[in-house]
Amino acid sequence: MITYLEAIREAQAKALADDPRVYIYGQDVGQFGGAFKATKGLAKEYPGRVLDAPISEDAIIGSAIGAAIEGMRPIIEMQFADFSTVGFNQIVNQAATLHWRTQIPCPITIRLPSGGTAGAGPFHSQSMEALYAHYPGLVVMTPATVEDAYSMLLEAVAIDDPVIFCEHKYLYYHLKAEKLPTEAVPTGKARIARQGRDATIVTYSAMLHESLACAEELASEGWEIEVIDLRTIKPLDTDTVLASVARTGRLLAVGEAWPWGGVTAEVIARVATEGFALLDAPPMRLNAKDTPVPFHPNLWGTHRPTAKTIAVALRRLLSA
Amino acid sequence: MITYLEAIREAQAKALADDPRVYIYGQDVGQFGGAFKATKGLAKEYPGRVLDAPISEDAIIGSAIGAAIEGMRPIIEMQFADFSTVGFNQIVNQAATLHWRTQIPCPITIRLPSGGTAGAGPFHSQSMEALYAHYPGLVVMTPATVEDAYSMLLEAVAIDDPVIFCEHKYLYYHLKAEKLPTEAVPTGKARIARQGRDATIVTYSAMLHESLACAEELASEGWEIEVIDLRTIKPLDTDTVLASVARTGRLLAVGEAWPWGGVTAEVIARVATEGFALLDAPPMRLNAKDTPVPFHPNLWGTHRPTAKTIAVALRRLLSA
Amino acid sequence: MVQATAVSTASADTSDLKARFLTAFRWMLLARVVEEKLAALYRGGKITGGVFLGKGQEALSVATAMALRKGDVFAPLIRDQAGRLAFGETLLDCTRTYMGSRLGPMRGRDGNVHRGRPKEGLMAMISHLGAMLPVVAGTLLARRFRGVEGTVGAVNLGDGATSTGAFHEGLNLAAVEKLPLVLVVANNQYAYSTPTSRQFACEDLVDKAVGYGVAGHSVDGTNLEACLDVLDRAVTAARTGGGPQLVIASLLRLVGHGEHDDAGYVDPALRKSPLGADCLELAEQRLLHENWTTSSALHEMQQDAQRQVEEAVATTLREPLPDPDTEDWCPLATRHLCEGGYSPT
Amino acid sequence: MVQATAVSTASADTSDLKARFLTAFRWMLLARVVEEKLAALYRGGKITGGVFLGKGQEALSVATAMALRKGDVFAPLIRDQAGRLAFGETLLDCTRTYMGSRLGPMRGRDGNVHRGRPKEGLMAMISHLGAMLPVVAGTLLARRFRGVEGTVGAVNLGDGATSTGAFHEGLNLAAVEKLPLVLVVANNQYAYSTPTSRQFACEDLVDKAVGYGVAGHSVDGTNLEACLDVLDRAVTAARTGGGPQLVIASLLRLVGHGEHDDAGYVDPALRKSPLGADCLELAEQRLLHENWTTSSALHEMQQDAQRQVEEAVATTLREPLPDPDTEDWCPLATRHLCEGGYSPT
Ligand SMILES: Cc1ncc(C[n+]2csc(CCOP(=O)(O)OP(=O)(O)O)c2C)c(N)n1
Ligand SMILES: Cc1ncc(C[n+]2csc(CCOP(=O)(O)OP(=O)(O)O)c2C)c(N)n1
Ligand SMILES: [Mg+2]
Ligand SMILES: [Mg+2]
Repeated sequence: MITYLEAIREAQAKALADDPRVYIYGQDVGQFGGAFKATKGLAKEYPGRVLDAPISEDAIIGSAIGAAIEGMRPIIEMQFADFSTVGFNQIVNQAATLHWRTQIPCPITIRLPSGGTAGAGPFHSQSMEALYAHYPGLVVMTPATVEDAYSMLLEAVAIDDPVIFCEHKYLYYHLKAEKLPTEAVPTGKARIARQGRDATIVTYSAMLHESLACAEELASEGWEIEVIDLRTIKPLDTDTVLASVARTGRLLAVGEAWPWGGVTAEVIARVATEGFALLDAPPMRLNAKDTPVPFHPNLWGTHRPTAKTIAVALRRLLSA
Repeated sequence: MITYLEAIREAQAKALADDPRVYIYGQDVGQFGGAFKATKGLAKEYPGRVLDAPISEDAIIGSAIGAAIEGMRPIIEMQFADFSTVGFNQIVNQAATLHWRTQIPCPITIRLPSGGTAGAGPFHSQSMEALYAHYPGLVVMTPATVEDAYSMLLEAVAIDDPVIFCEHKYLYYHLKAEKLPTEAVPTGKARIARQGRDATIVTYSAMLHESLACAEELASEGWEIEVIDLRTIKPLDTDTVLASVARTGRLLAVGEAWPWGGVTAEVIARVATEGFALLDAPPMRLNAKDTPVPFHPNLWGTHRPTAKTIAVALRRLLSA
Repeated sequence: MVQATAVSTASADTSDLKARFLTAFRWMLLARVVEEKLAALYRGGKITGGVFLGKGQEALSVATAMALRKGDVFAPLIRDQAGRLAFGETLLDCTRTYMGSRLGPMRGRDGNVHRGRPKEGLMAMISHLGAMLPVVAGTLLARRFRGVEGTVGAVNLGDGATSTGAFHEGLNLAAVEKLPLVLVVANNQYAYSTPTSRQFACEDLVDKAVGYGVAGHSVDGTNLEACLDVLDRAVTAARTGGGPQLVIASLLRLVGHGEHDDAGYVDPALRKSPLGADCLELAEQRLLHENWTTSSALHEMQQDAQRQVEEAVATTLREPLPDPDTEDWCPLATRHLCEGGYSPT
Repeated sequence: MVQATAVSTASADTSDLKARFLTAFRWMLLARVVEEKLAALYRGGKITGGVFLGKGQEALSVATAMALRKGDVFAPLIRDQAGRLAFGETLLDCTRTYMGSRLGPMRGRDGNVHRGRPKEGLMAMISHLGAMLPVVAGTLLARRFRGVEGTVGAVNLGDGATSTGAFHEGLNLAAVEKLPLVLVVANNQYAYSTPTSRQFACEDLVDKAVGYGVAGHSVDGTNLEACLDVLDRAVTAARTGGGPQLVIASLLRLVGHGEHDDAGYVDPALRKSPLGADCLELAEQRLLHENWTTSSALHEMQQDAQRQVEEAVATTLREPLPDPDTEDWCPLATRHLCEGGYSPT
């Protein structure tokens, strides 16, 4: 069995092994193996290619862009996604515009340990994918499975553009698979994680598993819920979403991020504008609450959607 | 006649005059009067209360938060909205969470000279409202008229929460009014800028004027287009939008920001989820193109929506 | 005459030092005891999230807070349990925040070291390192605007935080405005697992002072008297118009970064070096050596600290936890502008 | 013998200096001429957007570029027309970018000083001050990874940019990695309208060097020989393993921040001080004084520069402007991942 976190480690090991242009840079990623151990042992296996960085997110990302200009393919670990706010400018203004301005590709991968876990609080729990998706010039990946964590990270490193790789901390240890995949769905394609005919849930990252649990529960009542894992939220695979809504006629978009804007708004806006006639009922969305992510598990458990609250929404949708 | 820019200056003058807790801080805002002259003469009129800042957006905003904790009501001028990326962390993580964490209000106003003008290029043209609206804890204003520039800025200073005040540079000199208003629509309420019955355009900031021009053009063909100026995009006045769509049955959301996420996605998501039955045709949206904002006027003119491209979209909507 | 004065001053100094040293020691001890309790609660699974302790940094922390007065501003960081107590934070604020009591200052919204009471001058840190520095600068700017004089703001940071843009921008802004700000850097040799050799290249962090145009001070962070002395001097200099003061303390973090971390990366040579000394043990030895206290008084202090801590924990355990149903899900002070309705549950 | 060698070295030095001085002067002159042309075009409404000139900073700028070699990296900023030319940027790259020619390196996507050819070592700046510093550090890190030795990266910034977090983080990172980076700060006394007294509080910006553990150099930015000399030393030190070098040049911006700005805020005393001298005039006087050139040769140089500039502008004026219909509206290198379709027009 291999965990989501180990898959991320293995993908990085493979990237280092296969491509001399790859290096890893971030706080404590070296001998220590990273705050979450995503780079465990790599500094030893690949001497000089896994470097500890100072607490300088702006410079870390800026330097990766410079290295990319020179043909390297850096993997940057932010210790938590939340700290990428400090490197925000280099990401959205320097990395995201480099190719458009100069025709030089910017193949950097920025790993963002994302999303909520119990007791992590407002500054170690954020889901920042919408911010990066809004800016032109970035690819934003949100892997929800062990297999995707592995193959999408390899893809991220291979792609000639800056990739924001939102890996979910909640999935790090809990999510396990038999083995690593040898094939992968192409980047930018969503995956039907569960087939159904009564309604479509469109989701991504940790919310996939809450959605699947909810679908399972409703299955016992005879409902067949289709669950789509977006995998990459930019580009967003509208075709797969529309095809599913064409089959089910009902749409619920679920995300762990805040309610204003973001993935659920974008999904609903696309379906409403391009697939209006496919909808048999008003589409619905479910997000986290519009407050910072609370520390205490009692609050956190209510702040984000769960299988239970998704089920409440879904029942409303099914009866609409 | 008073311009949109002068209205902003006058509002600041009034805020300084009325409330000793107000001060202004930003690069070149002192003797020089600011890059756009929005603080012209204020340093002289209010000695010691209009201070030049170093090129330190993070510290500028951080210091404003500290001053707010002590009961001050700072007005911060970013030289361009685009540079707020460097102060992003203090805005979204410190200012936006302060009240929620500590119950201390954070009455700071951050003025962001926003949006595109000819020849300004990718780093002096950005519309960043969606980023700030996504984070909980901020009020995001996008005044589109001289009157609103004045009264909303006064409101921004009066409100006990951090306000991101997106003032549009394109409107600075061109937009004029007879006189300053003495009354104002309440914060958080949208305004019906033009009444109509055939379709609703929901928009804000500079795009209001493109939309009004488009409505005017279509009026000559007998179409009556309702145009809603959101004024504040967070909170977003869904009620006014829904009421309009209830009358017209047709919705076009127009924004100058990038297409992924943002105001147009949020507006359409809200109408689709809460007012689905009101729609007689699929809603539509129009945004800037998904690239950085180009420098050359030839490109810039096509990058953002204009009365002409809005009209194209609207004709499609009307015939749907 | 002159000599007599000198002698009497010296003895006044000594009795003053004794009093301050003893006060400081009590806070340090209380901090050590509550932190040991927190660690035990953590190991027992009673605390969700991280536990971050200040073992080895109590002398510096307490000295900072003791140099401050009521009305001053203090922005503690991760390892400032001792300073928090000395500044006036109650044990309950600590235990309630760690354990998520609804009655704590953060009401379960934020945890562990992310607590404070800004109204009382105790800033509540966000996690982003360096970010509290410009905030404290802003509080001092506000006081200048309001004509409040003679107050000081102290900000504590680690060696790693000196690499942040916020450190630089904040200290520079404070220097330009000549604010009464004292920036205390605990150079504890590591930022999480990262040694200083990967964090900065200057010989000594105090070399940064001149580049900002601020006064620089160095201190042995394991030595309580030195800390009390240097912090007092730095705070007084700030209070009397000397502008920002940068204090660099050398010491070693004697625990992991958090309680999840065994700190296996720490160089054993450092542990054995003078930097690796335990400031609390040294202070205790000094107390005994100077006859400022007795073993039995020390024992009583320890017992008393334990009692206080047990009581705070017991109280906290009886208190209500946050309740999502009655929780106010509004992030704004201006309630009617909240958008909660758009997050259906 | 010893003396003879010394003499012959001295004369070799002199003829070397003469050659370098003359080369530098030509670039400075060409920069001045093209900038005057840009200003005229701006006044004539022929340039959309801002025009940002480097009058008074040509000596420093050219000296930086001339100390570099092919294969080195150069990140010029706002006022580096002279250095750009010396580093190999063509006049056409300049005029095309300002005037938006589709054939320019930025193809109308970005304008004025936001241009470069990163493949050729010439970075294309973004506007955010300080942001190019860590990028150049990254190029040097890459060279280390790739085993490329002996190349240097130079970054030019203004006094105002020293207040940015990016400056601090970037210089610190370069110092930790001991990269061959030369950071040249043109202290031209103002950041837009803001005097240095509102920007920093250190006595001299060079005092920052020690706090980063890097070498510091000071130079009179109005004196071409001094600039050539100091930049050569700094670049050589970086190239030979000396780690980052911080060069602080003192001078005055002799134009507005941009051509829209009359710089009325500049202290007249500064204008009259040695800082206010025009480095190009001083260099010309030196050339004549040393008999390194003649008035008529100078006149010819001027004519030649004018000819080159007029030709570049004329060529540019004949060239196609960007065309929105054929413009490639895809920001990604990986074309099939572009989302253009969701922005209906
Ligand atoms: C901007 C930012 N980046 C990364 C982190 C993650 N982080 C938390 S503590 C820490 C190490 C801090 O080291 P130091 O400043 O020396 O303080 P110490 O823990 O040694 O007391 C890091 C990297 C953070 N909190 N903020
Ligand atoms: C982060 C950031 N904030 C603000 C600006 C706006 N701005 C452009 S140039 C400038 C002044 C720069 O001064 P300095 O660094 O001294 O360079 P100089 O113009 O004097 O050459 C400012 C404030 C910017 N470009 N980037
Ligand atoms: Mg440390
Ligand atoms: Mg300058």
